[in-house]
Order: sequence, then structure tokens, then C-alpha cells
Amino acid sequence: MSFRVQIDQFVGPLDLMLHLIREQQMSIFDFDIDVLTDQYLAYINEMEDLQLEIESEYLVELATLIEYKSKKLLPKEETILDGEYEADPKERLIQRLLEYQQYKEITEQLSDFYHQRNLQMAKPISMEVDHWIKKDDSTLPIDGNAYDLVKAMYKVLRRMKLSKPIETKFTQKEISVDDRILQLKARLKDLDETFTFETLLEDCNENLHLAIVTFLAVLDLSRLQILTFFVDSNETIWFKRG
Amino acid sequence: MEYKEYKYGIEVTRPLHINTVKKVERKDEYPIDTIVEGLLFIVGDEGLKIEQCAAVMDVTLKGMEEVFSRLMFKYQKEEYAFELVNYGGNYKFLSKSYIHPFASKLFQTTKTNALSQSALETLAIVAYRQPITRVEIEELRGVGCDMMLRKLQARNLIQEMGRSDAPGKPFLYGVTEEFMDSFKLISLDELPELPDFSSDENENLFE
Amino acid sequence: MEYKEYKYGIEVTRPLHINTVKKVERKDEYPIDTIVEGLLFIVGDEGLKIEQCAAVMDVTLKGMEEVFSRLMFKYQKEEYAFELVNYGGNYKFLSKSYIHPFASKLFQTTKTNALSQSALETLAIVAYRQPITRVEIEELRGVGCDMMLRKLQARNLIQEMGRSDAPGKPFLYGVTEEFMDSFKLISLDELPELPDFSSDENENLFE
Repeated sequence: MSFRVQIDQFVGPLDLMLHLIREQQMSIFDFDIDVLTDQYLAYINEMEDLQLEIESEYLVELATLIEYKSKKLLPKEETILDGEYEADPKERLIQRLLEYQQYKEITEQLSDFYHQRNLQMAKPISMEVDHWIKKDDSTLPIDGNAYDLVKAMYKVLRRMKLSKPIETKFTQKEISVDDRILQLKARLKDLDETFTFETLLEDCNENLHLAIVTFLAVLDLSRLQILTFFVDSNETIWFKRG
Repeated sequence: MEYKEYKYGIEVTRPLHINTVKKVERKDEYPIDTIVEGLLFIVGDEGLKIEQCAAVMDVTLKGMEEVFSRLMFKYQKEEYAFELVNYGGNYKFLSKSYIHPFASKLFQTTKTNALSQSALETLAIVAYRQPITRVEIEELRGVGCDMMLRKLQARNLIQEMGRSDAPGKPFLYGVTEEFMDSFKLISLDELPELPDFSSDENENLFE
Repeated sequence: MEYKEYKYGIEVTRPLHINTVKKVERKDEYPIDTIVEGLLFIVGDEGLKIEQCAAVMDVTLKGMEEVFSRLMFKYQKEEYAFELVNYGGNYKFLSKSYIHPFASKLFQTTKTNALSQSALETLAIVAYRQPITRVEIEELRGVGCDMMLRKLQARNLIQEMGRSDAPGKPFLYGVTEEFMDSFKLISLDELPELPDFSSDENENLFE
């Protein structure tokens, strides 16, 4: 058996049938339902042997195929039940395959449109808009949906991505201890009377070098008695101004 | 807002001018095209609808349409890095695709989100057959698509459009404006024609 | 992305051209000024630093400066609805002030979500990352959000959920039931997955 194709290559049983018909070089209009059923069954068995999970939909269609096949064996007259003519099951299958094929084919073009659109980017709405939007009226119900949140989060992430490389590549090049002392002195004004070492590391963005430089700078500031420090029982380093 | 606008007639064939008399005793004249460009710039990916814009500029829809088509034509030129598009009736500026490689470098990502084959098939069926129920989609695809429909809904590509009269009153699905934007369509009429496989002759499926 | 770039010399005095050789056997030349305009357009209010842009375009800082000054000069002209400004080494396009009365009118008449973009972004961060502290939110948004958090709390969209173990024991924030109602969510698990910026691989949104 030469079914080297994986089942996840197919998006459903109809897709698999189209593949099998094509592989047998049969026409979609007069394929042999026996051959198709056997091939289909063999394919499912192969998957089972490989212990791949087969979704129930494949089994449902297999049952349908077998049913078609068995009905074919019955004499024609018996398919007329209660005076109602039942459409030839193969005709129905052909109709389904044809219709499915149409949508399958068109996805190629749609996928292409989608790709082209992905190459184009929009500008985020300007922040100045916030001034013009009517003042938040907290009584107004919010008519949001989850996608609004994704879009907003997407913008946040994109912005972060944009600002990160500058931080790391350009501005965060080796800062000297002396420069760091100046930076810290400037920040001290905005800090509480006592604060922790972690507070001082907030602008380090996990840059180890900068953290070490900060530590050296703090040691110097303590030496100059601009800061005093103590360590609490949780081993947190606390600083107090001058 | 205390500025006065000049009312235009119905026929607008070339750039018009707007008189803005602002509180600040400024009195300038700016072409309507330029002002609309400015608005399009400000709203960014939100885009503008023709009605909205016509109301703000106090011109007729027809007049507004002409402004937009002039702008669309203008921005097609190579010298502009972005173009004016109309997807689903929403006008917006989008960067041209030749900017993309540089943008990828800037954002340090080469990724463009792709849609899976299942997602595309489901979308195609909804787009061509809307309004359509889940069961009808499943019949066409031969696969259950409960999860897929929810994912597409979460992604705002499809939406519920009321309920069918069929037993159980199932939801009917249709595509959204976001879908139109994602697939570069002005309206559903622009969807490519479905291939016709109804006769043996057209069947070059087996190449 | 397989494109090749042309390396420039140090002196850049007039518009240069970039060779992009894309997979699709296209081979176009675009002036560097145009590409930078495109990038400036895409980043919007965030703006671009000269170093960043020079790295992306693979030109020297001096060359980049010249591009920016050419562009600043170009967009001063009245015919452009926006101008290029340089705030502290950050270059960005801003709409010109004569557009503002119209923009104001547009947003007064536009039905909005009743939430500003910054409110929406803050909510999104809380929803995706809860429980989260104010400092963590500010790191993500890049701006202070003390006021915003208080506003959202007053609107009952977010709530305090205890305190973090971090130094100073800051409050942790999470979303409320009211939030879930407003965004039609049953649980936070329903939030659509985010596009992944960290991976370089092409990735399917839906498997």
C-alpha cells in the first residue's frame, strides 16, 4: 500500500475522496464507487495501523460509502420505497464532491487575497483623537466584543516590539557608573522616603549589565551618605534617602 | 464648534475649497481633498465611511465619492508609500506591499498570519452562501465546524445574522466587514466566480 | 523574507534607491525617502528614532538624518495634511492643526464604543495578563496609567484582586463581571489567541 500521505493533509473526508479519485485517474463523474470505497477503507486502515487518530467524520463518510456500495448491489426496483423515488446515491455523492470542490478551489484565490492584504499595514488611530471623542460617559453601555480587545492588545505588542530593540540596541549601551549615579539622583526626587532596590531596577528591563551598574552606583551613593540602606528579614534591600 | 462651512452644489468635479472661520481669527482656505486626507490619516486603521465624511465636510454623497476616487487615483502613483483603499465600504490608507519587507525588519518579524485550509473553506462557504447555518456548512464540508465557527467569530471574520426558520431555530452566519477588509473586497459582488465543474469538459482537476 | 539590500556609502545627499529582490521575481527600485515615509506612516504616534530607521534601511546616521530633513521640509508644504515633526529625536507624522476642527466634528458625530483607545488598550492588557500590577501595565503600554486605572475601576470594568508579593505590595488588577458582559465573554478562556510576535516562523492562526 502506498499511502504515505498523512491524514492531516486532508481537511475532511470529501477532500480525501477527491484525492483518491484523482490518484486513480478516475473522473469525478464516473468513478467506480467500489474502487473508491476500497481505497478509502484501506486508507483508514493504514491510518489505524499507524495509530493516528481518525476523526469521526471520516468514519461517518466511510459508512455512507459502504451503504452506497451495498445499495448498488440491490436490484433497481427495490430502491423505490413507499412509491418515493430515492435519488441515486452515487449521484448525490457526485453532487457533494462537485460542490465541495468548488469551494476548495476558490480558497486558493482567497488565500492569495488574504496574503496580499497581509503585506499592507494600516496606521494606528492617532492618540490626539482622545481629545475629540466625547467625554467618557460612564452611563453609556459599552458595546464591545472580544476582537476589540485582541486588536487593542495587538497594538500594545506591536508598540513594545518597536520600542524594545531601540532600548537594547541603542540607548542601553554600556552606561558608566558615574552616569548611572546621575540618573539615579534625578529619580530619587520622585521616590518615596524609603524604597526597595527592585524599585531602582525598574528601568533595567532585565538588562543584567545595567542592574550591576545600578548596584555599583547605589554602593557609591551610600558611601556618599546620600542613601542609607538596611536589609529586612525577607532579604529585601531597603533604601532611605540621606 | 464655531466655524462656518461653505455649502457645495451637487456637482463636484475638481478640488473644492472650504472656508473655515474659526474662533481664533484665522481664515484659511484648504482644499477639501487635503482635509479628507488629513482625516483619513488621523483615523488610521479605523477608516472612514463615505456618509460620515460627507456629513463632516457638508457635501453630498456624490461629491464625497468623487473626492475619494480622486484620492484613490492620486495615491496609486508609485511615489506614495501608501494607498487609499475601500474594503467593505470603509476607506482607509494602507501602506503598499513593497514597504512590508522593511516593516518586518523594523518589527523584527517576518511572520504574516496565514489562515488554515479549513478556515479558508469555511469562510468561502459562508461568504458565497450567506446567510447559512452551521449544519448546512457541515453538510458541504463533510466535517463538523462548531469550533471553527467560534474561532472565526472570535477573529471577527464571521458573525451571527439572526436565526433560521428551520427546526431548532439555528443561527445564521454571514461574513463581517473585517472579512471584507481581510480579503480586499469592496463588496461581496467582488468575490471571484466559483469554478464550474458541472460538466466533464471543464474538469481539468486531474492535470 | 528574502530580499537583498544595497549597501550605501557614507555620504547620502539625494534620494537613494533600494534594490529589493523578492522571491516573486519582481525587481523594483524604490527611493529610500518613500520607504521611510511608509515606515513613518505605519508606526503612527510611536514615531521612529533615527538609529532604528538607519538600521532598518542600512544607511549611516548621517544619511538617515538627511532623509529626515528632506522629508520634514517636504511635508511643510500646505498641500500635505500632515507634517513630520522631531520630538526629542523621535520622528513622527502629525496631522496639521487646520485639520483639527474637522476631526473634532467627525468624532463628535461618530458613535464610539464609549471607550477611548487607551482605555481599550489598558483593558486588553488587564484581561490578557490578569492579575497584573500597575507598574506591569505601564511597562507594556509605555505610559503612566494611574488615572486610567481609577477611571476603569469607577466604571466597574476592573477591580483590585489582592496584592502582589513584589516590593511595596502593589495592588493586583483583574477584570470584573461587568467587563465580561460588556465584551460578551463567558470566560476569559474565550479571548482569542494573540498573534505571536516572538516567533519568526510563519504560523497558522487556525490549525
